[in-house]
Amino acid sequence: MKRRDFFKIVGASTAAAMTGCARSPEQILPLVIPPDNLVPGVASWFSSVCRECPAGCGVVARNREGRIVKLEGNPDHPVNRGTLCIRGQAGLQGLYNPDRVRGPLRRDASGAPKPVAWEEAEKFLAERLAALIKDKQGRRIAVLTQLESGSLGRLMDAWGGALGARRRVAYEPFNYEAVRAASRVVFGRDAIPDYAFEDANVVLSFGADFLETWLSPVAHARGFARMHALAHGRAGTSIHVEPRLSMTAANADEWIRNTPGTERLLAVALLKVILDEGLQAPGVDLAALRGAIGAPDVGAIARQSGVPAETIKRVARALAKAKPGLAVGGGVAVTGIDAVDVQVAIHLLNYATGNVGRTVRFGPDSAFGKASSYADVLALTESMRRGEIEVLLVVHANPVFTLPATTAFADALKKVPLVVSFANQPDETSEHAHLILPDLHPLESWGDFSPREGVVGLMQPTMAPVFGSRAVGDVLIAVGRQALRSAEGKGPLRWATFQDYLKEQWRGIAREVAPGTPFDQFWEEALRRGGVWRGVPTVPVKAQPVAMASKRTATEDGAQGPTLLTYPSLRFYDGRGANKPWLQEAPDSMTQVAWDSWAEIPAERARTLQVRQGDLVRIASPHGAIELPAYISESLHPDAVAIPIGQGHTRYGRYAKDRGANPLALLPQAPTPGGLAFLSVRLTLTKTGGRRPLAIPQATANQDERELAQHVGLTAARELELRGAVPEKASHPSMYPDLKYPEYRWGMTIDVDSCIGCQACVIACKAENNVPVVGKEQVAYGRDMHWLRIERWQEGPPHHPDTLFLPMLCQHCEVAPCEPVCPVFASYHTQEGLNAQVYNRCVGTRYCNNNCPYHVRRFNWWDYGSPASSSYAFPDPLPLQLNPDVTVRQLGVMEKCTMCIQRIIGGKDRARDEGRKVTDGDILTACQQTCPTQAIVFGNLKDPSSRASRVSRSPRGYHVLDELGTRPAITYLKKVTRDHGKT
Amino acid sequence: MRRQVGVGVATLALFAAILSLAHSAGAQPAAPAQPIAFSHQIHAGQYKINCQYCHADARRSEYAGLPSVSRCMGCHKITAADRPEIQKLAAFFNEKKPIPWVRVFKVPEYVHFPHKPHVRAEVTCQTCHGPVETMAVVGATTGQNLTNDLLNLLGLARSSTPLTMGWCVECHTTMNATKQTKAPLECVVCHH
Amino acid sequence: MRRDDAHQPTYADVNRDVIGTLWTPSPAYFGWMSIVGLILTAGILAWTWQIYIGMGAAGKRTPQNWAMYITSFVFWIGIGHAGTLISAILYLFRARWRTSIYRGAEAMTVFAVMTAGLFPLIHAGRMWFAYWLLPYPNQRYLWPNFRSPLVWDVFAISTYLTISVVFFSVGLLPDIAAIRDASTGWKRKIYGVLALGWEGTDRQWRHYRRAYGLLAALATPLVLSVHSVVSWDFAMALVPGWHSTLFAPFFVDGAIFSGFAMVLVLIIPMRPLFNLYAYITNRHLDAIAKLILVTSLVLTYFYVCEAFTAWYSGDHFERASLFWKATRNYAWAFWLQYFCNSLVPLVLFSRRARIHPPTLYVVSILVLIGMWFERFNIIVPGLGHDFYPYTWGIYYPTLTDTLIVIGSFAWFFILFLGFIKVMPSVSIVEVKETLPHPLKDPHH
Amino acid sequence: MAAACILGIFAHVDSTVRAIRDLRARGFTDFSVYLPVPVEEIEAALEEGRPVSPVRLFTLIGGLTGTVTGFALPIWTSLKWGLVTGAKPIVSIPPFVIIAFELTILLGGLSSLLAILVLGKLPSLRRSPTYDPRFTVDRFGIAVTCSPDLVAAVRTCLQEAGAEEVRR
Repeated sequence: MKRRDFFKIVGASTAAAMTGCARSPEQILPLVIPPDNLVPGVASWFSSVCRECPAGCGVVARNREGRIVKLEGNPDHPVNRGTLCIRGQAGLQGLYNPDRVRGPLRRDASGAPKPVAWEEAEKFLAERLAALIKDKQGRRIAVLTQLESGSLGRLMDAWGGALGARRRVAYEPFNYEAVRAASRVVFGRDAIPDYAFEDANVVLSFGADFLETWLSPVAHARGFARMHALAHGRAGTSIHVEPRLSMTAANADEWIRNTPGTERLLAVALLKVILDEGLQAPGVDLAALRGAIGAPDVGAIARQSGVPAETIKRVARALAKAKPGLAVGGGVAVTGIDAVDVQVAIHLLNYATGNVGRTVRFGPDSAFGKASSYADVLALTESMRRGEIEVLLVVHANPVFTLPATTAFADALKKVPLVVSFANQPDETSEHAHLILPDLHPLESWGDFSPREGVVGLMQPTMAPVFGSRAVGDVLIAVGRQALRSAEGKGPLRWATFQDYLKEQWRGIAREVAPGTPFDQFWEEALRRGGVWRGVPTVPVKAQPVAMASKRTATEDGAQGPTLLTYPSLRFYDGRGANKPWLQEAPDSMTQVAWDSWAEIPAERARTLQVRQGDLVRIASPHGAIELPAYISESLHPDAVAIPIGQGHTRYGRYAKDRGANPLALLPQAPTPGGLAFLSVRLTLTKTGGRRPLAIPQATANQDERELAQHVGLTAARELELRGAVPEKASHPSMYPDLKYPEYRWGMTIDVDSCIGCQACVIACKAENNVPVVGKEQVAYGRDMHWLRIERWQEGPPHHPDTLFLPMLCQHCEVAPCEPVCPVFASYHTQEGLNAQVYNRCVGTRYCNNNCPYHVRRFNWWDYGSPASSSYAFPDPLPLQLNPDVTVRQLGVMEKCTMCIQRIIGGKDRARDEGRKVTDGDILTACQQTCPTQAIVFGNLKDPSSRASRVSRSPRGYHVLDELGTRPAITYLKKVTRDHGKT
Repeated sequence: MRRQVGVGVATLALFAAILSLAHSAGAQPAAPAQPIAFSHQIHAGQYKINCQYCHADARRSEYAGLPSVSRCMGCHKITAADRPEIQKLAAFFNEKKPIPWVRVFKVPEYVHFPHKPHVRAEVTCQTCHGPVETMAVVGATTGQNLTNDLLNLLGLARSSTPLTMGWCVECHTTMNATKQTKAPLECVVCHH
Repeated sequence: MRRDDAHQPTYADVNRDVIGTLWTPSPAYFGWMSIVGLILTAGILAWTWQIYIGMGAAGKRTPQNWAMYITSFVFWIGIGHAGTLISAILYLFRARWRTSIYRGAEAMTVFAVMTAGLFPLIHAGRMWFAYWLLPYPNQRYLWPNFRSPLVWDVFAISTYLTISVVFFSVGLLPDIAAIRDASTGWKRKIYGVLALGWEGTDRQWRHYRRAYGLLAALATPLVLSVHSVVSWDFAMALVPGWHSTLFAPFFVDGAIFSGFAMVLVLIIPMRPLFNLYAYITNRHLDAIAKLILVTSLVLTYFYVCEAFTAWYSGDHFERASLFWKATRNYAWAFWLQYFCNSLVPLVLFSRRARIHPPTLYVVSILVLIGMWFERFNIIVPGLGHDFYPYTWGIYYPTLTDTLIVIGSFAWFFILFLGFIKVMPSVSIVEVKETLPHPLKDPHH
Repeated sequence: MAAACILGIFAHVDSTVRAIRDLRARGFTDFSVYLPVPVEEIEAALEEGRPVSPVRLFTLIGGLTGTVTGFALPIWTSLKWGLVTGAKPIVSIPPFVIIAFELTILLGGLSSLLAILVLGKLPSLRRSPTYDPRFTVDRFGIAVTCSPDLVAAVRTCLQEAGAEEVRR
């Protein structure tokens, strides 16, 4: 039996059971034919690949009764090792997005999309293609896709070849082609290398938001945490150069605020200092290097960049002495007109300090290197505009949104007689499509993706399609064969389905990777494991230091005003995340703004403009203008204005539509050697007089001496580490006898030093625990429902603060203030040390939340859980995502973190089956499971040898608001601060 | 005098109303009409088929599970294939349609009742579902509200297996006291 | 010549004057009733809407999980203090001036507690399950948490309401009998049933008087306990500004203070309306005003203590909370409270003010406003700036909760307006007791 | 033969008191007095030789029942299902004192009410034949029950004491 059919059956029966009202007679539907491996009520896990960005993390999808209820990182996958970022966690809301295209649509003469049958739609397309082939006009067919580094990409290339189409354009808005170009220049290798953060002792980043979106953030976060954490007395150092205090900058030990567009100068100055002081690695071609950098004046650069010469010298020494260090650069925010020169300088820096081959590894090259260049995209646009394209297929790319408006891609689309979109979410590009053939969601599809050389993740349908979508591969094969009038099994497109093609491709992989193994066994194993991976040796490269075209500046010549820093959003990436309400509702890590978009304006400039937070500001560049509410920043460089990319959709479903503005409208279309120049325009700001207050759940970033997020100096931390663990019972005295825990006492430790503020746990928690999304107004009014929040606290001078991220959730206090005040025992303490909240017992007095010093309890102000209510938070088909192990809360009850009680019960159940006690690893809370830096440890505090127990005795351990005597079950570990860069 | 008679009549009427309410509540609840007239009495009573032969998920899942149509057909391809009710079953199987059984036993949506640990603890199915093997049709009234509370207060229990919380708790307490089991008494074990 | 000395009424005068207040309401009365009724309807509609759409309709949020409802709850409980205080404590102390005002004050108590009792229901997220707070045997085997101050509240307030109603009805009994005997037709029947067959025999009086004294003795500690228990809703919590041993006496004093202000608000208009000059004399006003003055001074002392402990404790949370209340968003309410409760009553040091009804009326209204805001300041700004800076926030009332709070005043007044037309608002029996007995031979 | 009942109506306290004393002196003890308002002189005259009203016994028993219930209920229910809140002991006496206090007052008050009703023979649906509506206004009444042959003596006694009106 085909797996697809079986899922269809289970899926249908669950849907029927779910829509049944609780009080009316309810139907229960048995399976007609039972599947081999699935028991209703028991979760099955299917591995796949996350396609929310090209990092290609492995995921496992938890299938309950035929529907996917949770995504988790694949623990075996070498990229993410079991963890996921915020966007990966939210991938499910793409699958169950209520605005998904439900079936093929064809636009009629009036321009309105009308549903058509699949056969009709395919036939229509095939006939158009056949007509072109007949006239030998195959060149008039173009395919525009996202980066597809696996079989689908190859199939589309084969398809294009068979039809004589143009070369496929694999468009990624952020393709980091400056890095690639610089690799070509310096190392003669057209590739983006693999950066080994974990092996570096000092990381110097030029604007690279490697913890947020750059290349492979989950892998980098893990590497960063390993590099940075204090272990055995050693701790790496991180230095970040950027005009804006990004999340990555906030995690650096030293944030250097430079004048926008001076990264190249700084890199050159660093090289100069290294060479002058003779700190270069042995074997470096000094003369060539000297020639490449010329004779820069460090003093002048210091003045120009606003970075003191002393700092430059100190950073240069730190990097050179790191052995190895790592210099990275090239987030979108530093992609100016001179981007390639910046990257060349950074490559040279790595070369000069001996990092190439150690922390900068060619060989396991990133898939980003395979994306088409911006120039290719522009060329295609130009062809379209000139009417050279008859049929354009757009597969998972949204260029109308992600290309600068100046490229006029939308106008070019209008010149194409037939635009076919395979988007399964209605977006700005599919708005212009004549035919929409919705592709399956990646979690419903077969496929594979190779994020870097040596790693191929395998995707399989983890559930039956939610709607009537078809796999783009299947459609292309079918349509191509119809157009070529060839039969199945024959011709260039002989495969019956894309699945067949995929398997054929994998036979090739099998031959290469496991020559001895029978293919079926290899295939099963790959499906189970989620792909194949093997080590790829580092390729030695030879540097050829060449002179940079140093006359180029970052921004457009002669322009005045603050520089636009537009950067990919941690939550929305290039905008594809904006249709996911979880991501919209998660506050931005740094500004804590939810739902909206904003322009971060330096406080000085805001004062001049007389702009307050939330005032609408018109932001104009020579290329366009947008309006956004102001976010006043003390820390942003006075010559910059920062705007995140990702919002401003005009058509991307209800959650994304008309929210904020798209800053790409401000950019010029002119290509540069480094692709699109994101940092190239200067702005004019005017106050419009309008207001749109931002939804910021965090009232203040000032801890007001309350020591919620604590820190300790590195030297002191080392000393403490040497002194060893603290005794467990250093708590406040009590009048009462101590509580007894017969079997377990659950507890948690959270390492504030490891927490990077990425919010992945927030979404994991939301997904696991059926936490409703409440909308901007409610978030702004302190009624957000997050059980877990990441707080951003700042200390020190406001223009250059130290940032502390503090994950705050129910502390499961032993002496819980919330418990005795509840009149009905809805809040009580379990014998396993959990602070329990019984939803169905709650009468809603809200006394508990008043009395909770941490305010981590969440009240259902509206009826989020009932379909009849106007505030229902789960429009169809989002209810399919709801975790069946967790009650959806009713109106008027309090809820909060349960430490994933359903997982605790499950873990205990499994242990009992095996006749043993629960040990480490049996139970992972959702937040712990997804944390890329593994800052969270959950476990049994009663067992002194459990990991949570051991970590909680760390000398860095403390309890938040300890002086209240609540005795929390969560121990935080103080952040270890470096004196580095402190004056 | 007339007034006193009136008061007496009113009191009697009230009492009768309460009694009849209690009686109707305590009576065997009506069984819903099922798409196929399946009899547990025949299968579990007469032929002594083990409950878990059909409800096979009970030992490994939260849900007891219903037999798949193919499992029914495993026997009924031959057994009693000529009966009209069995022909209905065959029709479902041939059309590859699930049988729309009407649910009888239900706890509220905020209650998680897992079958597996109960089976593991060797609790018989009859403990909660009543003597199903004697029932040609199965009906149950479950749930809890203020009326039930008041009836309970008057000592007018509704059904031998009411699936109410107090009933669950009582069994857990008794078992722990008498059989040294570790049946949990934490609220959040069921309500989470 | 002072009006209250003009005429010494006889027993029959008392019956005539008091029962005379009951019959045939004027059109103005109906006018007032309909205005109050309209407001009440708006309040009921608002509550219905809140139940239908959810608690979000009221402006509450994190951190102000409690706001105007609990403010009004405490306010009304406070108002409910003066009645029993007058009827029980002053009875025990044989303060004879209480006789002509205690009935109105007791009615006020009962209605205020009835109003207050609504608020926990209005406030609860799932008021339809509020009965879970009552200890009754149930099939869940679950009982209320007797360690929770809210359960103490349930006991304290239901006891207070019950005892107040008992005390009130017992006091009414002979008066109802008097009305029964003065009326005819269906009214006679109704009052006849309500009078329970009271005849005023020596035997009835004997037990009645004894029981009344015992009830007064029981009610006295109860009055003091109720607001103490209510204050523990706050004092038992950790919240800075709440966690204070000062709260019980502080609340009790404030309650008496506001209760007497409400008594004045009610009886000052009754005097001209029902021509009760002979019974509610300037002596009464003077006595009440003195009590208001004393309780105000005590309250001021508590305010000083509160601020002093917050400052002198050196506790960062307490200090920050106090400073924030006094200087930030809610500073206006904070200073309004001091103005109304500590400054305005100082006027009453003047005897002329104490017997000048318009002045007294203005002072009373200001005191009521001040006392409402005192509770508001404890709850809303108190919660708004507590331990955790992340969730600090400002509460904005919505139309729904505003209408409900205003509606509660309408509910109270509609009950009181109804009461004064069906029951004697001055005690017939007790007024008679204060008059000289009719003697045939006074010099004998 | 039923006993006769004679009612004397008085307008003044002193004459009422005199009548009571006179009746007592002449050996009539079975009479009840109607008062619009409790008057100490009359009460004093009546109370001579009577035991104290048993109302306080009601109150005491009610109050003590309340105290016991107030402790028993929370303790019993807490032990029935011991749920820990805030690391406090299952049986926490201090908060239970409040419950006990409130129940003491509640049951004490309710039993006092009960005492009024039971001892005052209330509610009664019918007025007694000797009742006069003026007794709730300003008249005092003495209803004497005696054998029919003593009616004249009682009548004289009442009239001599100063009754406004004497009737059967």
